[in-house]
Amino acid sequence: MQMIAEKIKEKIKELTENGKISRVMGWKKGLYGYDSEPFVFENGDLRDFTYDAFSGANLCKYMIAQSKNDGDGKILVLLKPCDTWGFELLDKEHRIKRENIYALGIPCGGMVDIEKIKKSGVKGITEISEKEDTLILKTMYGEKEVNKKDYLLDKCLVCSSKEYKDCDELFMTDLCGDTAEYDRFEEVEKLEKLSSSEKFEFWRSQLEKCIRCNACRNVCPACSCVKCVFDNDNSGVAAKANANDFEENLFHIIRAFHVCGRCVDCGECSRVCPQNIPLHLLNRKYIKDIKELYGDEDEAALLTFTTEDKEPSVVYERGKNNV
Amino acid sequence: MQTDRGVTAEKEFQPKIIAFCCNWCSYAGADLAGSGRLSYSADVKIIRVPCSCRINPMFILRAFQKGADGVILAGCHPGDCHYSTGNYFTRRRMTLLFSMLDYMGIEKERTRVEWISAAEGAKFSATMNEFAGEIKKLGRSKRLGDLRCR
Amino acid sequence: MQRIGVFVCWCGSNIAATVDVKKVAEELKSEPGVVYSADYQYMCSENGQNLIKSAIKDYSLTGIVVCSCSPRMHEATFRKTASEAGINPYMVEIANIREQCSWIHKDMATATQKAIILGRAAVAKVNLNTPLTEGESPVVKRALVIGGGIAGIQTALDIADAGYKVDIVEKKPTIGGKMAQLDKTFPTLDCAACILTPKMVEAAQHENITLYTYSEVEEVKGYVGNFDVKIRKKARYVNENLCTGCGECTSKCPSRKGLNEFNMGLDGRGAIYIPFAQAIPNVPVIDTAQCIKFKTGKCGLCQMNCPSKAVDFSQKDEFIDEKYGAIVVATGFDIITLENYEEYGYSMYKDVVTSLEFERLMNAAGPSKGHLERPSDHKQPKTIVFVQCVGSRDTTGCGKEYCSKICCMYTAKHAMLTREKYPDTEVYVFYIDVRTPGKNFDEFYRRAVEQYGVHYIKGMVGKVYDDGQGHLMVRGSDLLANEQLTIKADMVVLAAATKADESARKLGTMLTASMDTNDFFTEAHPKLRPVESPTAGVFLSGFCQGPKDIPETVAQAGAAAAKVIGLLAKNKLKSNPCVARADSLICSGCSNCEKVCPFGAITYAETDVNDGTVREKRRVAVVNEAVCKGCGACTVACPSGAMDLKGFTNKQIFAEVDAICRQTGE
Amino acid sequence: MTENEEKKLCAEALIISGVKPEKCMKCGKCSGACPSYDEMEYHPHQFVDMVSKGQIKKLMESASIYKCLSCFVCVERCPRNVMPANIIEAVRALQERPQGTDRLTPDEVKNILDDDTPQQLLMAAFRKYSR
Repeated sequence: MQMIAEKIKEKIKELTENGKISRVMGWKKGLYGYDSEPFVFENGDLRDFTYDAFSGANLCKYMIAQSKNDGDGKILVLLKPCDTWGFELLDKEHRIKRENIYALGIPCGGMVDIEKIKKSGVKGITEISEKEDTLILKTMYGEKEVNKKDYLLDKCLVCSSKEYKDCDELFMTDLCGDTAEYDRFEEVEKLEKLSSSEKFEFWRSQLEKCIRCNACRNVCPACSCVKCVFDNDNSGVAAKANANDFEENLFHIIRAFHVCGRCVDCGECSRVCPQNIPLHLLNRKYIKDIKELYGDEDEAALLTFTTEDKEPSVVYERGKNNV
Repeated sequence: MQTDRGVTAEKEFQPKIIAFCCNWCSYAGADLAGSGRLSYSADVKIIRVPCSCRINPMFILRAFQKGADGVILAGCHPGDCHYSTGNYFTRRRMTLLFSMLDYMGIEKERTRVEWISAAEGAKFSATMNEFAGEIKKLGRSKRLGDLRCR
Repeated sequence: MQRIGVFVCWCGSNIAATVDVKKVAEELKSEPGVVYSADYQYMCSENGQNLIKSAIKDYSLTGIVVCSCSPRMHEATFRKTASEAGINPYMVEIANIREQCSWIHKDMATATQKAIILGRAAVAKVNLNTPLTEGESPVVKRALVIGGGIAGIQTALDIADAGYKVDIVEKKPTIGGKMAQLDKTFPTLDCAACILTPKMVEAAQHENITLYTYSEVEEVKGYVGNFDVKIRKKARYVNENLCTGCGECTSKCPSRKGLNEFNMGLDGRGAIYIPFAQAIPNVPVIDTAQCIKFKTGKCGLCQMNCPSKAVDFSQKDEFIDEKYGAIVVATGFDIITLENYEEYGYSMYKDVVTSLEFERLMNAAGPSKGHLERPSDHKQPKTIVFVQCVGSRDTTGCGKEYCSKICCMYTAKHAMLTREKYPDTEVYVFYIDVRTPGKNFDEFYRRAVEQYGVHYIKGMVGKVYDDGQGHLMVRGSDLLANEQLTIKADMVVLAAATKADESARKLGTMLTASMDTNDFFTEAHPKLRPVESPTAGVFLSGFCQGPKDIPETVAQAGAAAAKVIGLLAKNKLKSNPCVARADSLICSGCSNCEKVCPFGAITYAETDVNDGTVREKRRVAVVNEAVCKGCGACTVACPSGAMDLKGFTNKQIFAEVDAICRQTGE
Repeated sequence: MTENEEKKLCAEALIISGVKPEKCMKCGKCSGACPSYDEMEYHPHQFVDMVSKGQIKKLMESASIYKCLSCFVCVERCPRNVMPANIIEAVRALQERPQGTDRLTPDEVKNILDDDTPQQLLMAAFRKYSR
């Protein structure tokens, strides 16, 4: 990874010198080596630039604000394969000014979930370095080596494609790791098989944790409304916090419905949730439904139709097998 | 009704049912049921919308939030929409919404979509009776009821 | 805060017998915003309406609720009443306590309770009503007809006769369309040219009709009443104003290699040509791909020989911008190409022809001057086999799924005409079904069998092959006889499936008029509005909407004209004010609403938005109120709630839901 | 064979062949194209029709199931994707399967081989007479 980061830096320098870009949207080193964060690098200053196993954050949504002004020149954005899908959606929905962006597809071999490492009992991490698939953890209590593959982010566990969309240039993307072997619908299927009350209990226990921090919404490339309906005092459903259980449900059902057919399954909602609610399971349910009911279509499922679509009663018939 | 609490408790459960009807077919079908004196449950209250595609999932959830026990959507038969394609969108939206409600363990039997034309007064009445009966059997909306703002 | 009046109607005993109207009026009086309530025997009567009017004045009401019959019955009445009393007609809501209550419930207590709840919902809604104004737009008194076949000509004539200006745009060099190519027409067997050419002349000479032949629609903007259309007039290289149609040029042209499209390529024509003798306009056109002058720069014989100096090699395409109030689509049909059906040997054997080619072979103005001869050796065929359903009713993807509708009848016509003219010819027709619904149609078909002795064989042809001695061997099954037979024929005529004209798809996109998978235009309602497209101001005439024969086409052309006249007769179009509205402060410009709009009413514009904190130029949705029909599909597609429907706003519907769900006695 | 057994076999034939006879519009193009028509007692369109009506016995007993060349011209020509050849093949299979062993073995091929026999014919025969 360090090698890749260096090469990316060189590439950025080359593009800057050629006058193709003026700024860079990338990841900035944190204090400990596992807390890199999105950052805009300006004036060619790349001192704190990093691209490591913890650069999981999808940068595409920052492009809404960053590409707005025509006078600022082009901004380079670094996109992993799954980041590009959201990027494409934003472009398709006219949320970004594509002409002000230089999208560089970069390789990804799966990103690591620091929470998983911490949960395994490793404490006091001060620095992390990488050597191929090994993470070398320097802690206050000594050094430890772990296999990166054992601590991947949930979204990387079900990585379904290394396809890049809508990029201006692909850089070293042949270094991408393999896609995962896991079936991304497995978890959804498991839930579908539960009885009605088990499902209810499961979601209740999950959604009651929601503190309405709106992180899921803010990171989601499909949730890009100028003003969210839940923030709009005039909408009749505005709520800054969940006043009761119903509103927890309402928020998440409606959010899932609003991104239904547009969700690119980047998994960012679950990654950023401070309460670890598996929000991606709501969106993935819709993806599964759409696939099963309508097949592959070019247009978002709710924005099109065929005259032979299934009737809503299909839901009852399907449910009959597992009450 | 604090004074006759005992009486209220024994009183038969009267569900609250909202029927969203499109103006051109189902609302006219309801009118036909009326002029034909085809009785149906008084628990059903109709809200008129121009087209079934006007019905936002939020309306349905809002109804449950406020204490409805069942919500039924009625529109023109697919292919007969006054606006030509509105109900096709309704069909997709509601299929997916109901599927999600089911996935979250919320009783799917409390929501339904029916296609009722302006000529189907009898179907309107029969459908509403049948739906009201179903809801009565299910009793008060619990899963959504428990979550309800009281 | 609104000041609302509630008016409970007895409807004689229709309501009052089962609903305690006094109690309803009393209960609703305590609803928020209600300052007055009353009941009356017949609210819709003059006295009832006067009661409402004076209450509006006396109590300074801003909105009213009428608890009465269905709004489908008297909403318009009470809106007018309100308007006459000085309040906005859209400040009226109806609680339907007759059809939805008194008529279907017997128990007084139940019915009264329900009536109160319905009344509450209406009051809750009125509290959020805002005055709405019907939009008005002027109507350009000019119609555009796209397509100059019999459908287009008939529509244009009917509109023009009513006194409105009509322009016909035809992509071919002449008007007339497919009908001009036909020989006789079923079931009367009158000659097509005899009934069509007078209409063509009439269209050309009509003071209200302008013809744009050899022209195509380039661009359509605007909406019902106000379309802006750009028409491309392709260069003919002959000045229409100077040309006298003498034909000197066409006879001098040294190139003879062009295929005569009008005769289905059965004979040749020059590079400068007039499609056929009765063409309108009677002005030649130069086929630049064939013309020696255009290819090599040398020749120009036509120009030299033109007595009126009309030939102009430097002519360029012209563009015409015109405004129209209504557009009629009459793009007609074509027949499919038969490359997917090699079993019939169409591309292998000259004597296997399509029915349209057969029309030309039979036609007195055709390549053989009306003497039926087969293309290969110009001999008169002694045995002819007709094959129906070639490519029609085909679900394999090679042809078309639908029935082409006209083939059964024209095949019977061809068979009959052949036997009439050449009684010594044996005529066989392979059919799957003979479909002859129509006035005098089945009689016509039976005449072919009974009077003319045409051999109808129930079955299909599986193969056509050459016997090496100038005969075509036609092998097919005779299902009724349960045998396979091989007919030695001199000529085979294929009833090739029809299809929508190729230009239709592009045009449909331009007009935002919806089409089915077969590229036929969809009607606004399959039964009740068959000549209107769902796109307001766009009308459908003829085959472009689906297979039709000539009488049906002419009938539909007249119907479309009547609809156009009805539209153009209005000075202003009043539009339903209950239409969608986009809040530019909230709109993100994502285009989701545009994708679900059935009418193409939503466009996007870079707009300055300023919500007090943010000022920027942003792409936001704009609803064209003249085009929007107010279905509300966009409001649900919009995640942010920026799109709302006037008269049925989110908040109004929430309020109705809340009112109905409110605990009784709360 | 009882009527019921016959019906069952028909259902099986439809499953084996994947043919949906209700798609047939009875145009007869299959039989019109069939090169083996005169050899066959029952013709392609009759196979489709009779199997859908539950009359498979006559078909199984007729020589027609061996006269079909499996040239698939009927499948190729059918405007409704009905695939008559597949149903003939299925009827043949139903007749053959209970009889078990291979009815044409590679050893026998040598003896019937001559210069005029096209290879396709052998292939078709092999498909037909063996399992």
